[in-house]
Amino acid sequence: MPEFDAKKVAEAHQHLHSHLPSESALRVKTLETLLEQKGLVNPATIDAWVEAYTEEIGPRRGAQVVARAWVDPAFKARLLEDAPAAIDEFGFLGKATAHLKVVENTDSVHNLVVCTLCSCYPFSILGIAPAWYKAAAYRSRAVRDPRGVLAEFGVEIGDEVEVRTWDSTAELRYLVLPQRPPATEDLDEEGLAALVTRNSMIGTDRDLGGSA
Amino acid sequence: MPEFDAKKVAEAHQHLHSHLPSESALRVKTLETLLEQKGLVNPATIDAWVEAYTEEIGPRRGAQVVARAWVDPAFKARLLEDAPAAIDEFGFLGKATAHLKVVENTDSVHNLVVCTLCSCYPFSILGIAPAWYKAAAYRSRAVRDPRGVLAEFGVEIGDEVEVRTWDSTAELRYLVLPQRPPATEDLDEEGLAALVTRNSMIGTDRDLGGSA
Amino acid sequence: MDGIHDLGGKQGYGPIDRTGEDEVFHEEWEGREWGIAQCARTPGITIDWWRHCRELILPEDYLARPYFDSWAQTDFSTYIEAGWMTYEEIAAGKSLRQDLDYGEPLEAMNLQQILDEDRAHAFRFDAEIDTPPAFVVGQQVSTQRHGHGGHTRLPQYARGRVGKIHAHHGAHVFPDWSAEGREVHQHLYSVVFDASELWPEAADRHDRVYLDLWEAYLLPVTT
Amino acid sequence: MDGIHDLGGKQGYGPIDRTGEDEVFHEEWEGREWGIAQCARTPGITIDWWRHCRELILPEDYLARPYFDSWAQTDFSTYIEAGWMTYEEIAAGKSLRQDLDYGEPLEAMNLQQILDEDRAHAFRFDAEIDTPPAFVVGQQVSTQRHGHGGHTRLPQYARGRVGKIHAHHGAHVFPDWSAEGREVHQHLYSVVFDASELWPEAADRHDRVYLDLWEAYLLPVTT
Repeated sequence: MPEFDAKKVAEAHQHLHSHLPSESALRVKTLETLLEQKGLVNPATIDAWVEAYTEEIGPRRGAQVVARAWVDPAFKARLLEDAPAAIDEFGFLGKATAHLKVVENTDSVHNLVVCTLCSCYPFSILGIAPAWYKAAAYRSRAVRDPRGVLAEFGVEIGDEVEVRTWDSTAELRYLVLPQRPPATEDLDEEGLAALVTRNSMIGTDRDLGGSA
Repeated sequence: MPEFDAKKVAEAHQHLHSHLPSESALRVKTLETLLEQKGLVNPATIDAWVEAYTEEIGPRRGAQVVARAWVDPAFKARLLEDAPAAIDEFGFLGKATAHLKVVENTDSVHNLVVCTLCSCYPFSILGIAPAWYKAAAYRSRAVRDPRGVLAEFGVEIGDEVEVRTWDSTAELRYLVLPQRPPATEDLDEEGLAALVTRNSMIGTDRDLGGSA
Repeated sequence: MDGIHDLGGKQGYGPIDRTGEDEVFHEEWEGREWGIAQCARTPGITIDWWRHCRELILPEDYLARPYFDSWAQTDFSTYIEAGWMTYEEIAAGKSLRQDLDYGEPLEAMNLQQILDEDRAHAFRFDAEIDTPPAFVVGQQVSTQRHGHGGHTRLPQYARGRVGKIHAHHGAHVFPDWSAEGREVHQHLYSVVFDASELWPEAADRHDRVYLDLWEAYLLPVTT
Repeated sequence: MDGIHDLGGKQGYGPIDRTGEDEVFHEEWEGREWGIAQCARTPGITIDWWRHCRELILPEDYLARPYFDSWAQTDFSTYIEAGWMTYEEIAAGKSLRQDLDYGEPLEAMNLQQILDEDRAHAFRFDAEIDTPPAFVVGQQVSTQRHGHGGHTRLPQYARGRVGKIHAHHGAHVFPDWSAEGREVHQHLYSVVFDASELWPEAADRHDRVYLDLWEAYLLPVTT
């Protein structure tokens, strides 16, 4: 059994820094090979996880939830009150969403989600996080310079709008509910879902292109 | 004239990260070549600076000062009162020593010098700083874990001894005055200077080997 | 720990690189590592211990190597720490001992099984505890000035600062201890801070930052 | 700035590597860079601006590359910023323009001249000012909680902490402004902090940390 010995782990990192091949692909290949030989992993199951998160589980799930909230006030109320139960109506409850919270954009509030300490993300509803979400530039700046970050994503936020950054420091995960774009009265739920971008549910996108 | 434009400098670092050769020797060669072609540096003068800091200016200077302080109480008093003037008695005043302060080890106090923010060092009296002094491990730990640092240097500090770490955050530079080892009564100033290690004047050495 | 991972508010990391942001995995090995992290048998570790092991990666590796590489590095370190792998095996690229029994052979799972499994990963970290919460919504609190020397979820930028309780989330597993193997539930709150409380350049900005903080990170403000 | 250079108290950097500690320069290029920094003509920069330019190096480069490499990188950035070098010239490895006049050709200096020159580098950074010092030796002070967003010499680990004035050193050039081109003298003090005030694990250690801090970094403690 592990003893949770941090000193031993720090030494392992130092050792591996010098003694593992520098190429990531080779390192991961070594890891998988060892795990398979020891009976600790079944490669076919890895295949299936990759397939699940490439084909099935991704931001289209979140987009469906957002579109439903736009057209169904009762669902929106449930979503804001108890997001895990609400997304479970779609069967989307899963990895890292048992403590999901939905935060709503309004004319006067814009929400932005980050994990400054690692890379927490609501997997079962948004899939794999984009690389920038997990990178130092975004993690360092989203709490300190959210307006600068948003500007880099092409989002200009007026002074009258309050920016709220949610730093995922516990097991709570945050999903931004973007505003329904104007002039979308004639779109059905599916049509609305198609307007919802992954970034709008993280908060690095704001005005969804419904009016075009 | 420069405008001290930090944004432009940050962009330069990003650009050079990708567009300069990764080998340090090549980079410095490029720098020297450009400077020489533009008339901004004379390579022979670089040679002379390297010679000065390899052959003439180094920790033997500091050791002479320490030995003098051990044998001459009046000099020691001047050194502790006004170190730049005192080292100037040897002609050692120079680069980064105009605001030198000397801090004295005693039976109950041990001093350790670091620069956590960059790599400040009293050049004209100790020469070029050792690589570890300028590295992240020493800079990060000397203020937080001085006893752990000292243990790695083979220096065990009793609980009764207070460790004082001096972080060189301004243009003041610090030189540790180590204790004169026991049983060195029959050594002259030159013999005593030979006992003084560079590390003892930074504070990563304490008990100088005089009794052997 | 005040490690390289504690990035909130740190400066100098430059613009955000959005290259390949619409690809799920940029290279095949990334998907393999992701999958390994989902389904490999592990030596009884907690999420907080795994996070701490990732925090302990050498800072230059943490910054310079690709994201999923840090997961592989973390996995290696946890298996080494537990004695399930050795440096010799990693260097050789193959298992050199068969004397440890990790249980029944693992059956291959198919896509539908994985979708069910993902559902089963909806772990809850909260529980009922007897202790009542020390703070109420709307109350002013200040954060501890010191972080825990090991794993902690009180980032440097939010230490020694005054905020307000925005919400109470019940009692959740306290990460500082969970990373040491002790599972103890403690009241968890969302705490909201004015940006101007956190950053020198935010004096005239009306933005706010919300963090989820455990009771042990918080102190009452006496006015 | 809260940059990668602000290393005091940061954790995870591992043991101290003393390789080659008795060599002055480990490789020839290190000596060349050292020499360049001593004698090359520079575009009217201050030591604080140069330090700030070094702080702005990408964090992964700052940590992973050899020490004197960071000096070369800093030099390049200052010459680029001043318009004395271009990216094209650096890529080409040669000067591509001769229209700028940097003054008389530089004569070669010999060893004795360098020893005299080193003596001439004993720069003083203090001056008499009219304002009397705000603090006296022995007085309790607390440090500002925020650092300057640009260059500053108040490290993160000593912000928002209570210490005591150990010594007054007169008025020295204030680095936060010097790095922006403004030379203003301000009272400078050595301030001593109990280790337990700075570090969670130092509660029962009687060690102390001394920092040299300018008056703008300090606040009186009202008891």
